[in-house]
Amino acid sequence: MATLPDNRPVDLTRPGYSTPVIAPGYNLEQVTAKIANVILTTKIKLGWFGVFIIAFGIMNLLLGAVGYLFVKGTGIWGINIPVGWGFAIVNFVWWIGIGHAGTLISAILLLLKQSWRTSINRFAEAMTLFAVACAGLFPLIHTGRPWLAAYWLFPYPNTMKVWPQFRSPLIWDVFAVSTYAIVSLLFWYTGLIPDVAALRDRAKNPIAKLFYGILSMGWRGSARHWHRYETAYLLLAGLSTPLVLSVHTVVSWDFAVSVVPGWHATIFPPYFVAGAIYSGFAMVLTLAIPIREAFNMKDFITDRHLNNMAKVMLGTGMIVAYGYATEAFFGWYSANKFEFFMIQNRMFGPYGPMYWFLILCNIAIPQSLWFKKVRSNVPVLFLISLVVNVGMWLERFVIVITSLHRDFLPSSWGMYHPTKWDWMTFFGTMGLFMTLFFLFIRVLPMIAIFEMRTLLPQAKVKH
Amino acid sequence: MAQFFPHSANAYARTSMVLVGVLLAGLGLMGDRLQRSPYVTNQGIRPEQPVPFSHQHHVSGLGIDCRYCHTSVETSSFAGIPPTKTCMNCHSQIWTNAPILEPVRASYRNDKSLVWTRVHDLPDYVYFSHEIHVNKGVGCKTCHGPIDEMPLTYQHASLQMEWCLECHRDTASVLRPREQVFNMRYQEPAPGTPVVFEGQKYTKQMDLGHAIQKAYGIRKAFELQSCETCHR
Amino acid sequence: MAQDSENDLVRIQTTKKDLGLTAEHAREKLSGARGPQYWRSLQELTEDPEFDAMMEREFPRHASEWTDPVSRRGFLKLMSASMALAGLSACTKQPFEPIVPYVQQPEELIPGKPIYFATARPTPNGAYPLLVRSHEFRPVKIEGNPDHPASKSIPQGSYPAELRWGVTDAQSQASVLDLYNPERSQNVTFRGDTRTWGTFVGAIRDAFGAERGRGGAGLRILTDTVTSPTLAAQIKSVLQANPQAKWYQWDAMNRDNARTGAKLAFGQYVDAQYRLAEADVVVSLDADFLSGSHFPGFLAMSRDFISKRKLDLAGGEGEAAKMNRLYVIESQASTTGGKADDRLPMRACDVEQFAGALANALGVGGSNGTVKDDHAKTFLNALVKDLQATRGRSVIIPGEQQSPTVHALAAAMNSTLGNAGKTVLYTEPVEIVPTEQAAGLKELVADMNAGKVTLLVMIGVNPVFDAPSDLKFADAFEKVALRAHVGIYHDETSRLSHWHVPMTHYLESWSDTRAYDGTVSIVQPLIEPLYNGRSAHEVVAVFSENPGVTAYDAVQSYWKAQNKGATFEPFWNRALHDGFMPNTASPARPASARPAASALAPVNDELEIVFRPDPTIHDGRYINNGWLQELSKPITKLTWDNAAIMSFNTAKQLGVKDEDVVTLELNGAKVDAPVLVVPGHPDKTITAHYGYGRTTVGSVGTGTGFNAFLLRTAERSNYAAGVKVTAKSGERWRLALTQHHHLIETKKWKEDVVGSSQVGNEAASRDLVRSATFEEWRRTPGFANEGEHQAPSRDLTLYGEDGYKSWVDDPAKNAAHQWGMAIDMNSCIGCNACVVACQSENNIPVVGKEQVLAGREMLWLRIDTYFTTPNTNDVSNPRAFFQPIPCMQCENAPCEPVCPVGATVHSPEGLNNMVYNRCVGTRYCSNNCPYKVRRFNFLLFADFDTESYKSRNNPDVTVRSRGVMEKCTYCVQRITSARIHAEKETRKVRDGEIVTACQQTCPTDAITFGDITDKNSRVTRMKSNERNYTLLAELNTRPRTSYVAEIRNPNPEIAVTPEDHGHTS
Amino acid sequence: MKPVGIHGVMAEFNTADELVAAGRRAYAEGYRRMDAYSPFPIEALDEAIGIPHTILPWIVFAGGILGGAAGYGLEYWTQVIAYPLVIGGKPLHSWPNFIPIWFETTVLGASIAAVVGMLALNGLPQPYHPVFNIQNFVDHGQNDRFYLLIEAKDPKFKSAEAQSFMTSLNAAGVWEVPN
Repeated sequence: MATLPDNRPVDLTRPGYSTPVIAPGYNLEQVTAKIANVILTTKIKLGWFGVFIIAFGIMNLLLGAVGYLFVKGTGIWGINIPVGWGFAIVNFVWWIGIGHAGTLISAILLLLKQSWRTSINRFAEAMTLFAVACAGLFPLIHTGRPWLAAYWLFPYPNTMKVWPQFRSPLIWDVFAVSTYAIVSLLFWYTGLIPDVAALRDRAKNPIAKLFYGILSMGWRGSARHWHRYETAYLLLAGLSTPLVLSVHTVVSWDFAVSVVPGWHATIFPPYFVAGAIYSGFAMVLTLAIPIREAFNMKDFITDRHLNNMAKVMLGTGMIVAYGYATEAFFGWYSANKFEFFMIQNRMFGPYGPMYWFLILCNIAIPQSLWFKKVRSNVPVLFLISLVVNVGMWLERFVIVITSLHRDFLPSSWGMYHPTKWDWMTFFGTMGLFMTLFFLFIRVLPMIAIFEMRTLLPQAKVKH
Repeated sequence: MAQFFPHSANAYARTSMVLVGVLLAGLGLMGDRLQRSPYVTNQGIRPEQPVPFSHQHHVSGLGIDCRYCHTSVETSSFAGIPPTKTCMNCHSQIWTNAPILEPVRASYRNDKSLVWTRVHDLPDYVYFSHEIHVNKGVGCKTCHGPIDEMPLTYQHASLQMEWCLECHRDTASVLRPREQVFNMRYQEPAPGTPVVFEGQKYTKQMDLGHAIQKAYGIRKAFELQSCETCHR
Repeated sequence: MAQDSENDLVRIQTTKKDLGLTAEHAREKLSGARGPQYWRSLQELTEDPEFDAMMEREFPRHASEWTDPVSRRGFLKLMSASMALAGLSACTKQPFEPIVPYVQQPEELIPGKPIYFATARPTPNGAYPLLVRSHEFRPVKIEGNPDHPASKSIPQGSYPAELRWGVTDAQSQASVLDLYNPERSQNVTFRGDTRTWGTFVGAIRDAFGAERGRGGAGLRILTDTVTSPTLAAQIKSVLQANPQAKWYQWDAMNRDNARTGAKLAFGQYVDAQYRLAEADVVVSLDADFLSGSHFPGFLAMSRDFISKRKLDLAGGEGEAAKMNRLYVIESQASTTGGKADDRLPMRACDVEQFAGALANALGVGGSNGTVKDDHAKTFLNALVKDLQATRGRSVIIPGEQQSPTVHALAAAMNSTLGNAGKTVLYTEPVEIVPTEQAAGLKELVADMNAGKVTLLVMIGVNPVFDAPSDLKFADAFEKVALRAHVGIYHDETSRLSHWHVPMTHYLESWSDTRAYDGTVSIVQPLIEPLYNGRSAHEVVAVFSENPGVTAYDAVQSYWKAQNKGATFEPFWNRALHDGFMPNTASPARPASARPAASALAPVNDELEIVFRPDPTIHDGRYINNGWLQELSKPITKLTWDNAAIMSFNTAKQLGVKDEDVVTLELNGAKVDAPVLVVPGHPDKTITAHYGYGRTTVGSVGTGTGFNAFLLRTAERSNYAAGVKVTAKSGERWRLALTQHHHLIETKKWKEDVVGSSQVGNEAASRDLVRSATFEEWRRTPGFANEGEHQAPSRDLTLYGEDGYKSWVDDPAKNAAHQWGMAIDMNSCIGCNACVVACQSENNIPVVGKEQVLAGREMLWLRIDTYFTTPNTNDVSNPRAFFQPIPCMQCENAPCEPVCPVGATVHSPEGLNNMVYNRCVGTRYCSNNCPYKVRRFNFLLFADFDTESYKSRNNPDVTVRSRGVMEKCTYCVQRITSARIHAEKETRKVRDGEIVTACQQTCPTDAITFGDITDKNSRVTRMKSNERNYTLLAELNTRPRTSYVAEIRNPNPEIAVTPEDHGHTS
Repeated sequence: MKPVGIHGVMAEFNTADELVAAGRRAYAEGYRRMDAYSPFPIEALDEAIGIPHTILPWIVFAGGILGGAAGYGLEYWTQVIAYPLVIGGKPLHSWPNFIPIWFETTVLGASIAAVVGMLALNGLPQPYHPVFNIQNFVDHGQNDRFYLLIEAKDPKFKSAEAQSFMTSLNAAGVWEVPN
């Protein structure tokens, strides 16, 4: 039994009543207030502070691990020859994947005119940025000499007259990821401008006023501005859509371009992109569900949103499943000794259990999303989102490690065992991610205010 | 007061945007200058030496051949730093009690080496060979500059990779006949002053260079700029 | 080889002056400012006048520093450090470096150019003749002596004349590292306190003086096997002067059985020298003559043996082709067994029975012997038939560890077959005074117990560690009044001795020695003692009339005495220059063996243990050598440890598996050991390599392996029945294998025992190792290139003409040379010499057991070993294939396109360059390398701290810092120096002018390197061979390194299912 | 310096509909230099007060072309001209490998052009603007009310007339906006 702001009871579960993307009974002022007050309130919630401290603590694991890494070298990790890439790359791909949902939601769903995107796109985009930040860390720290990689990977005129080697997928990565980061940031900021303008005018504290005032660049909601603004936003969406697809395609090329059995597969780009969206939506759910509880945003992030996201997960999950099937099929149908052995080893080799566990996480369990009951059961949905996150990480682990540890020459086969430093780095990035995220929801509107306004009946202009 | 920002804020906002751009460009430019500056390359710097040895005096003044001191320049990657004995060959006869030469005499007397400071010091992952350069017609001056006019020795070139590549990619522009390698007064061929090579008169460096390339079998640019030429 | 032309100029006699220089230079290094200080000796601290005088004498001469790796490595270190901080290499300012010229430059020195000195490494069973490369008088790289009969490469007429180089073994290659080891003992000690040489001489002379009266009755001298004529003469003269004094020789791996056997057969001590180049059938009775220097004459034997298997050389290809046949009856899994055409594994004690039966069948009078199971019987019969058919062209080789009876029987059989004088010669033993050492040691112990010994001098021996355990040497030792030990390291014996005197490394002092065939070499020092060592000659001289005599004088005066008159100077200089004295090989003795009517030892059914010297660290003397420790032992692939090696069945019966800890118990003595299951090991027997488990060693040897000597008795010094094995539940002993041939799971995983045969199968199905029997090869010479594993056509490129072809096929765009390598699988015997040579040439770091366990060994060149089972899945008797894997230098290198910074790119000459200073360490190249030949510096593996080791580094190769990928470059430094040499003369590099380190050291010439565009080059000829194939050709990597498929010549009468074409099982 | 004169006349409305209607009226009245302010985009306004279509798309197009050209140009120049090296047996100009970066730089160029272009055309940043002198606008402009502004620059502009005209649109409030 939900209640409207003016305390009129309304039964959302009434048959035939399709949950709206925003609970009825709100007016412009209430929308603004509800979202803005989260930020402009002076008192800090104890709960928020608690989780922030925890996240910050975990982040320091990362600092410690990376510090020690720079002192000793990558040898502190479990990597070796043949397994030259370990957790670092696994985490990189995982985070990048997560970083796909935001832009996807804001761009593709915008183009598809999915009005329900409006209440989740803002923090989904933020999530994207932070995930990309975490991901971007790894390609750098995983190198043997980061103090050189930091700038030798970028083309700049130098006294050696040498340049990056543009045939390498790693360089493609550098460009793809940095482009993606920049464009996402622009997209996100553009969306923020009108909202910070609102905050500027609403804030009492002069420092806040100054802060939001600078961010808003003096936005005043002029119709001429809105006209160009909308055009720019639409164009950005149009540009981001192929971009977001390209990024994970390029990441998948890190593997597909190589000769390693288990990596060298044409299916990789679509299958990686699907996986990215899959994990991305899982992460959005993982974040959205607690947040709408904590900040009582149920009226804006309604069950309909969760329901739709669950459906998207189900869809992308099926594509991923298809990917696994294809890989296995290739192994058998190619009649290629190396491919066949690879898939055998992946399933029944020393890392076999992880393979089956990922099948369980990414394919078996999510099948329950076929049922409305499951989709509308928030706690279960939350658990499933977590399971999928784990599963997608495992997928990357299986792809990277099991392909490398037994490739062509049996004489050179080996095993990979992560060290405590691997784990610290991995969890550390989660800390970094959460820290940034908590800061975000404290200082910036987690939901796009002006877009929410357009959902209100008042916003519908007749004639 | 409704306005939070003063009128001037607009000007500030816009100029600051421009300034950021300018600043970034400036930093880039500075970095580019810095990495080529003598501070990094030691170019033109005269390091402190135990004895203020003057190439000018010994080479131009007395006309001593490079190889008198740098004995292994034609046979080894290392040109050779003269042992004290070489100095004493003459200085046991002349300037026998010049105070500035005391370190040399002391070295000889106590059989204790002079400790010079390296002027031309390549990074240790660079494998340079005097032997091949000298034998293929690269003059001393081409890299060491007007060494015969240096009262105190300094590093003429930047010794940076880009500088090495200049010649490795265009050998013709620097090659001279073998017998001219140690000639400090050698003039590049010019209409007035032709250079004779294998009976031919050359008035253009490029022509001469190509002739020498052919005669000495100089390897092609894409070979000479291949990494393993200098790095192993 | 490139340097050869210069050799005659620079291979000159060392003069005392140089030694002064070198010593001083080395000391410069040792007392270098950077890193921890290594004082030359405590005398420096205990200001000893004698020392000061010496410093006065030598301090003056500073050696020059230019091409000095120390500064290079110093800089790299600085670079990595400062960049880590600064973060911008472009802005890292290079510090001013000093440059220190000589005061007077030695005239033979061309700064920056290496000089070659001929010398020899003495070993108990014959010296290894060497040519040592020295940079600024620092010995850096060991090569074989090209002219010496024992070490010259395969003398095939078809080779160009200038293609001469010397071959060596792994231990010789590694010996240079010992020279610089900062943990060598560095000063004379008395009960651990520092003394001077002078005081030592004084003390000993006093004690000796007391003995003089009674003819030196209390004096005992214990040395290792002496092959030095001078030293023997010195000792003899001491004994003459003191008739009551006694001299014993002891080596743990002694040749007592051979000697006793010889006595039985000939009534005198002789050495058997095998002429395998003459033998068509070779029978090894537990003789492991292919796996390393612990077998006398290893170099020559493997060379000659393989020369009969080089099908293109031994009588040409096709119909004319001939090939010898190797039968191996052995009690362990050795490379010899692996190379065998027909192999019969059995317990060591059964070998004697088999030998008896064989002798009997060959009609050697008075011999018998029973062979139980049927396979052995068929084997025996087929073997007999073969031997009878090849009288005078066959040879039977008894194992060093086999009983005297077997030696005697072998001798008898050889003469019965008319082999004596043809395929086997009997000469005087290599040691000057041959003895039965165990007996001698017993006598010594008895005397010590009886209190007869008052002064015991031990030179280069460590009996407290390696004497038979039942002799209780240590206890008897305590009873000696004055005990003096002379050795390179502090060891178990020196700890219990009153006096310890540091001994010189063979590269540090003058001496002479004999190769296994008797040829005499002068041991010429390349550097003055780094750690104040004294040579054996100086020590023995203490007991002579003129104690002050130096090694140089001793050796020279001895040889003066040998050839009087004015001829000495030229003779001496020639000997030094050539590295040996021509025509000093021991002449063959006209000896015919009498039929040995000796009763065979009864055979019981108990579990047996076999004691063998360790394949890498020998009897423990090399335990402080990191290169040898990290060298994976042939077949087992084990590093940093020894193990209780057993077969799958035995392991099953004992209920143990790899890395389990078991207690081995033999008549009272106990020792804990890790289990290692090895395919092809005979059942009911355990092989234990001795030499490990030492207690007084340097940091390298500490905590490695277990001490098998504890179980070894004087009577049963080679194998013993009745060993009890009890598994210690729960305990594990991690073994660092470089090739996990037990952990392979393919069809059914978790099946660790059948594992290794699965490797074979996996390798087979991947067509990595291609081989056929002689007959099959005759039928289908092209077998190696049949099947689906072929390279796609070169035209299959996305880019058409401007694609790959334009770079390598278009001469206009091409360099003068295209380098390539061919490796003859028929010739490779897996002896590891090339691996150490590569490590030594390329400054490859040692990473230690933990890192090897983590899978991070750095060796650029490895020898992959694959087992195949002719009779299906019977892992008890597989064949082994040895495949040296350097970088393939692919023309379409997969590593190159994936490097983001272009740190690995292609050279116009077809090399796959690795630019260390550009590498940022993404490891992508390694992931993408199908051959996994790339090595990564996960941590700071290179040693930037040990000053003395820096002097060992090859200055022509960069020392790689942390975070950098590295790999084989075909010895690009050698290519470059040869190219410069040629360009100076404006000509192309001649075939054979460039010899890679691995190729140069290979005893069997399995590796050929050269220009593949030169139609007449040896490498082109090898590659044009029909058996030539490339690894994983179907990936279209187009490797420049190719392999020549192996041919085995099994006896068809011995039931072995034939190998199908191109497949190993 | 303190700005002088007036910027225009501003009227406040409570709903978007009223604003759009008012806009139409004003346009019909002949006013051209005017602007409307709303807390969210209202498409109807464009034709109501006659906002011409923006040239932004062309700027973005140009940005994309520029970025792409720069990207591919860099690749080609470095790999083929500046330092040609044989990489894995591929030709110097191995175009398939150059496509990904070409694509990324294209998108980057276009995106930056979109945002920068939008801001530039809008004349942002502009923290100070006369309309902020109206307290009501500050309080409600970005929240829940709608404003129509007739600028003083309009040829037809007369402050008094404009104000009376605005009131005739039954605006919730009308103010003269000082500069």
